[in-house]
Amino acid sequence: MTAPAKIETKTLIQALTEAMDEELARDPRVFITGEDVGPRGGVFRATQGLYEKYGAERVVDSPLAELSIVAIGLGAAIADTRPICEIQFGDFIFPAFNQILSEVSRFYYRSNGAWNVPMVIRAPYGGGIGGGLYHSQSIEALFSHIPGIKVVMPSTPEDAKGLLKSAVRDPNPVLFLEPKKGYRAIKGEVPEGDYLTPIGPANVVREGSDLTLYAYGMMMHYARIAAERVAREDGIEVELVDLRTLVPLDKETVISSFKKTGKALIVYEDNKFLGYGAEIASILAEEAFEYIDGPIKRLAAPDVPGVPFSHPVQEAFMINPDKIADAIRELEAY
Amino acid sequence: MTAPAKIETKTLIQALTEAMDEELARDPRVFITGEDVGPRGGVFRATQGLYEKYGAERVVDSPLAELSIVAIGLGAAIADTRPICEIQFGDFIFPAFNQILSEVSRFYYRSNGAWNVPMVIRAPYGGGIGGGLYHSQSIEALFSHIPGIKVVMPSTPEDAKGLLKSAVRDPNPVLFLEPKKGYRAIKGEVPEGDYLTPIGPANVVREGSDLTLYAYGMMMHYARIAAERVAREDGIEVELVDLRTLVPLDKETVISSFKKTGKALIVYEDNKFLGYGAEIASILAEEAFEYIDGPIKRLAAPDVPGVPFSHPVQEAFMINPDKIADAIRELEAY
Amino acid sequence: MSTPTREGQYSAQLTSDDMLQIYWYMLLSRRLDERAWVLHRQGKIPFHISAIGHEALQVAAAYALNRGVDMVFPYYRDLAFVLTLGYTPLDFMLGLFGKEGEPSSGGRQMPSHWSRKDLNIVTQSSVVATQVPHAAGTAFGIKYRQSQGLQNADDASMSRVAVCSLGEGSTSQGEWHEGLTWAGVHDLPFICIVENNNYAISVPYEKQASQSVAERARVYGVNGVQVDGTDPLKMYDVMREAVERAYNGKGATCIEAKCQRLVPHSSDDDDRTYRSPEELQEIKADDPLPAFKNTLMEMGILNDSINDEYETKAKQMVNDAHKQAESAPYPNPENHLSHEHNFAPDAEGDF
Amino acid sequence: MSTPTREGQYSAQLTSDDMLQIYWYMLLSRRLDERAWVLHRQGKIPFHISAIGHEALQVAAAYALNRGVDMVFPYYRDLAFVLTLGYTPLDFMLGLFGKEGEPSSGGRQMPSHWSRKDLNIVTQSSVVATQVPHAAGTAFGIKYRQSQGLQNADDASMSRVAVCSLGEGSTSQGEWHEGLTWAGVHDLPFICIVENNNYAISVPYEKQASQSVAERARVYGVNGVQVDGTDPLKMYDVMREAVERAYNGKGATCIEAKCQRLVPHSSDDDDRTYRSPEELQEIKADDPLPAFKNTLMEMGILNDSINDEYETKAKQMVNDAHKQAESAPYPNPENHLSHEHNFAPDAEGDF
Ligand SMILES: Cc1ncc(C[n+]2csc(CCOP(=O)(O)OP(=O)(O)O)c2C)c(N)n1
Ligand SMILES: Cc1ncc(C[n+]2csc(CCOP(=O)(O)OP(=O)(O)O)c2C)c(N)n1
Ligand SMILES: [Mg+2]
Ligand SMILES: [Mg+2]
Repeated sequence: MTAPAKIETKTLIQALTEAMDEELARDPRVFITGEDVGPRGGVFRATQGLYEKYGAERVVDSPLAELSIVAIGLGAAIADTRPICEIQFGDFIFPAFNQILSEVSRFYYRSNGAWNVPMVIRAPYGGGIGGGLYHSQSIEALFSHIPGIKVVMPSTPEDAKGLLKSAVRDPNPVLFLEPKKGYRAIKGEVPEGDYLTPIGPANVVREGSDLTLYAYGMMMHYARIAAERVAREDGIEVELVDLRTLVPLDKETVISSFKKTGKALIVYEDNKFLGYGAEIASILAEEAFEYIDGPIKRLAAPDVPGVPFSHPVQEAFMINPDKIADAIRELEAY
Repeated sequence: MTAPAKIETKTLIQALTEAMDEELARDPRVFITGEDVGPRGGVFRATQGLYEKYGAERVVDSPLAELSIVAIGLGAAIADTRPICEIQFGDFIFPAFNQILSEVSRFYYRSNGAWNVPMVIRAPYGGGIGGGLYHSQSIEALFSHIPGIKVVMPSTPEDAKGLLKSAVRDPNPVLFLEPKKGYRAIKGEVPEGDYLTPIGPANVVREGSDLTLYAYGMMMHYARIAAERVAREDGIEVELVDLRTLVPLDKETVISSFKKTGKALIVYEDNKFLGYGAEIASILAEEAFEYIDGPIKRLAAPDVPGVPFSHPVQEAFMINPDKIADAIRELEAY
Repeated sequence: MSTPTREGQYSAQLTSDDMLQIYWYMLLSRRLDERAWVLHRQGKIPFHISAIGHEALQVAAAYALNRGVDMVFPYYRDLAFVLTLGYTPLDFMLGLFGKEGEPSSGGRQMPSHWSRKDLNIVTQSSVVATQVPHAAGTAFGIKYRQSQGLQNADDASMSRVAVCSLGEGSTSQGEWHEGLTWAGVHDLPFICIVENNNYAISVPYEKQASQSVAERARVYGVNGVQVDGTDPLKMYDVMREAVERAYNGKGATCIEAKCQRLVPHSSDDDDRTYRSPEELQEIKADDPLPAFKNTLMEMGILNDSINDEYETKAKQMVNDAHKQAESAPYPNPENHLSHEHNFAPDAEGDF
Repeated sequence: MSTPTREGQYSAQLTSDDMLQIYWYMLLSRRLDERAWVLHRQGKIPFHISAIGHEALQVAAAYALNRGVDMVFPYYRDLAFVLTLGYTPLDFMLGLFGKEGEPSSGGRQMPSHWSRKDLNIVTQSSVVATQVPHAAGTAFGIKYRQSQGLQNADDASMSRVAVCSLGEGSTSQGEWHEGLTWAGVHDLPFICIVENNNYAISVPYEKQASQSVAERARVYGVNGVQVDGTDPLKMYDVMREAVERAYNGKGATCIEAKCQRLVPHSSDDDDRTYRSPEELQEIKADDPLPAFKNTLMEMGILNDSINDEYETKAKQMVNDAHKQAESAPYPNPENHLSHEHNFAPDAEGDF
């Protein structure tokens, strides 16, 4: 685990804890609230050690009520504090849906720019962890359709730290979605100390000329594995775009890559119907039509109401590198 | 207003009231609950006269709490009643979002088919009525992404009556979205007495070979006006598809029309980004790629957090026949 | 009906000028409100929602606050409340007409969706009760900043309270439950004013809840008090006590102020479809304006000449605001329909 | 601590066999639960959430119901509750392993997400408190059918009650507020059992609310009672009274049953991170199983030979269920991943 000075290999969740620790130290207006974030350090341990370090006033165990976690955060934000609200599982954000859609996302617009809401809502998302219908959901599409809130989804520890710090300092509300399956599985180099990764730009993780693979969060890692495999085994050169920020979307990068390859495969682990990938596909079909050189493909979850618990059924439900590689080959062969 | 025997010209809302009246008379298990549905007859008068006719036990004024309106409906439905829950404005359905996504839409799947939920949730939707951010929203995209609930959107009085009666008799939950701007503006012939319009099939309202126009609800009427205008003025023959049911989607009709015309214009009054039209565009780009003969266009609302109140601003926000006609001409000229 | 544990007759300290001020705002609100109804009947404006019948409690509540310092989360029926906080007749009229310069939303929101950041009046939606946990959150933020020794121009010198208002029907929403839960668990500087006119549009209170709002509030560890909201002096007393409690770290209060909605719910409503002619007749007796006028006359604080002067001044202000708003230009759609308007630019100060 | 207005010592009518039955289900639940913890430690199952410490109140609650007729909306911690209602050890074990034939969800849901339509055990989600307004809705439906003279096989002959349970922390959700509002406003045949173990995972009750659950329930027009949930006879009395009230149209009850969670929240939790060693030691005194065993021994109803017999039988049943579930096949993914499974086919009967 030794690494060059000032760069260390960390897990995704270590990077997130570090970001919160540094922001709490930097700005006394920053506080954390959510269920079990205090002495317990969060059920995923994202806030571990912060209660001991910053005290009960800055790391606040909330009542078991998500609506209030978000609404209290909003109210506190306009009183010139900087709340980081933790929703224990993305699946449990829906009691707060009205507050996020009707309030958090509209304060700024409906007041003609008078009231901005500088708050972060963190939520772990995603399946493949034996969580069944209610501990596995991908929730990005529902929130990405709501104008007025930024939606960020890091895939690497470095981005996770840099994007979370940017989110805390953003004058606007940011929904920060964390791939829980990768909390400990995803490791990577994380610069020490203060740095910001800008909210907005996508990241071309891998250059290629044959087709463009769009992914984010946990799926970005499976996409990378698949891309490397088809390069090795089939000589297919895939360009991999990690969206990183879903709202606002980096349309320029999305479109320019497609103009280069003419073929698009969009991967997401949410249900396919009206999932986030539908917007990417629509943008390409509408704004890059001249470059289309094959069907615009979406590889996503079946349209059933949740990720099943039973192991083999869950595995059949989830996207994996094999499915992605097969989809790449099929599209390339087109 | 005289019409052939057994066919009368009625407004959209008259057709809806008639459907509920007939279903209340047909099945004693059917009851209505919601805010002001009783003596007031609903703020839009959809339940006018039903309280007087069927009494306080079957037309029940609810507390001012949408979460409970939906959850009580669910609980009553599994006790072998047939609730029709009215949400006063689609904008106010979000306090019940968790109940609809996590509960109503999942009872059947999560119980492996043991518990079905025969309930109808009615909600007026849409803008252009001076309602500002919170009395104008189009909410279909958010719910169409949720597997497990049917989403129906009638555009004509005849369909409104026939589809609502089908919804009441459906063993599954149905979200029934009513274009409030058309409650009194939309008139049409409505057969008297009992008939059912099936949930599922789209309706090819107008045949044409130049391009396919996809619309639903209020926009279907504007689309028809535009289609007739471009036929008259420009000789462009538009095929107009009224989707009618958004979930489950009639993919076959959607795709077969496109195969005929090769050009698609999808109109919806919701925000453009990840609106319902994104799924239609994606399906065409993925499954009818060989037939694409022009960019797949979406004409929708700007991506701001709501429909503004101030009249000229609202008018600029809304889709109208002129905008549709222009988009048709532009696409046709492509 | 329960009464609060009174720490003193705060209204006893009100001067004649204070009383006249309270009367003045009640009168101004009423005349402005009446004009809105006229404009609607004339088809000049699309919508109005009224404070008629609620003025006494609203003016007294604002008068008991440290205006411009305390944070206020009102609701659509609070015309008299916000006028007393500094919102102007022109602000209101610009809202009715949806004209350029409307300060709450630039004409984006419906009328009576108040916001004036300079007055600490926080923007609200049409979605009832959502402001209750917001106010609790702001109270939490106030307490947090104090605990962290964070002082700024606004709150360095004095304590602050966060105040929200809503109707009694809206207390059925989960928002009310969750907001009051925080207020009680954290003993926040928070006041919730429930304007109980016994109706949620057409639905009477007995279909909303089984006990009084004040009783329901107490189980949250919040001081629940009920008061005759048609008497501004009684309202001032309970409100002032609630404010003192908040300033002194004694915790949160919920005030149930009983009053009558003397008009339909809004210009879209027809209350004759659910209230009997007798009932509509009876409630006129609860009109706070003539009642307080009589009180002040009897106390010798008000007389006909002062009253005529006030009426003339109010009429003048209403006329001016009406004319100015009617002749004002509409907003330019281009300033409201781009996603550029969705987010605040990165504030350097924040980095 | 308040006590209910007792209409009588219902437990006095319990026979020795009844008492032994209650003890048997407490014992069976405990042994089954302990096996689940072992299986998790052995890495044979991914997750377990436990009823240990809650058995007395759960068994007594079920025993006071008309099983198979009353409608029940339990929550994840209710193993002893559902076993007493007829859910079998094999049903539970199939859930732990996610195997074919699991009756609640066909293996779609996590373990302890109970459902058996034939037993009137209604499916629930993991989202806490959502079942409270469901139960109120079912109670509304029961009352509605009676008012309309709609009789069916289930409820023709007798009245029915809808019962839900949840933890004390979950009462902070708006769902609880809105569900109890309906129960009180409509005087529904409804019972809400709040299993108060003083913790929501790591968060103690004082961070959830400011007064007891029973006191908070009363303001809804619901009879709020608090009881020692570690004593099955006391629990039986308050539960039976609540059931009688419901059957006789006297309205809704909320029972706050105090108990201790003697184990971590779930197999993912480590309670030593938020409970002191002393506290973890002290709570053992509140274990309902040895306590009720002693009571029955003292009453001469139970003796060592009966107890040994029960232990042997329980062990046998747990072994059989475990073996059968472990060797059962997994579900076929094809039966669970098509949108065909989203909707019930049109039921002719409905037309
Ligand atoms: C969540 C939500 N549901 C429904 C409405 C529609 N609505 C607007 S005001 C109102 C009644 C409010 O009654 P109350 O809370 O007593 O306030 P009042 O208008 O009587 O002052 C209703 C149902 C809304 N604005 N928000
Ligand atoms: C809406 C929601 N938020 C968060 C969770 C995660 N969670 C599961 S159980 C639990 C604690 C529940 O505590 P309590 O209600 O007291 O019941 P207990 O487990 O103590 O019996 C939490 C926070 C959830 N399941 N649902
Ligand atoms: Mg009211
Ligand atoms: Mg608990």
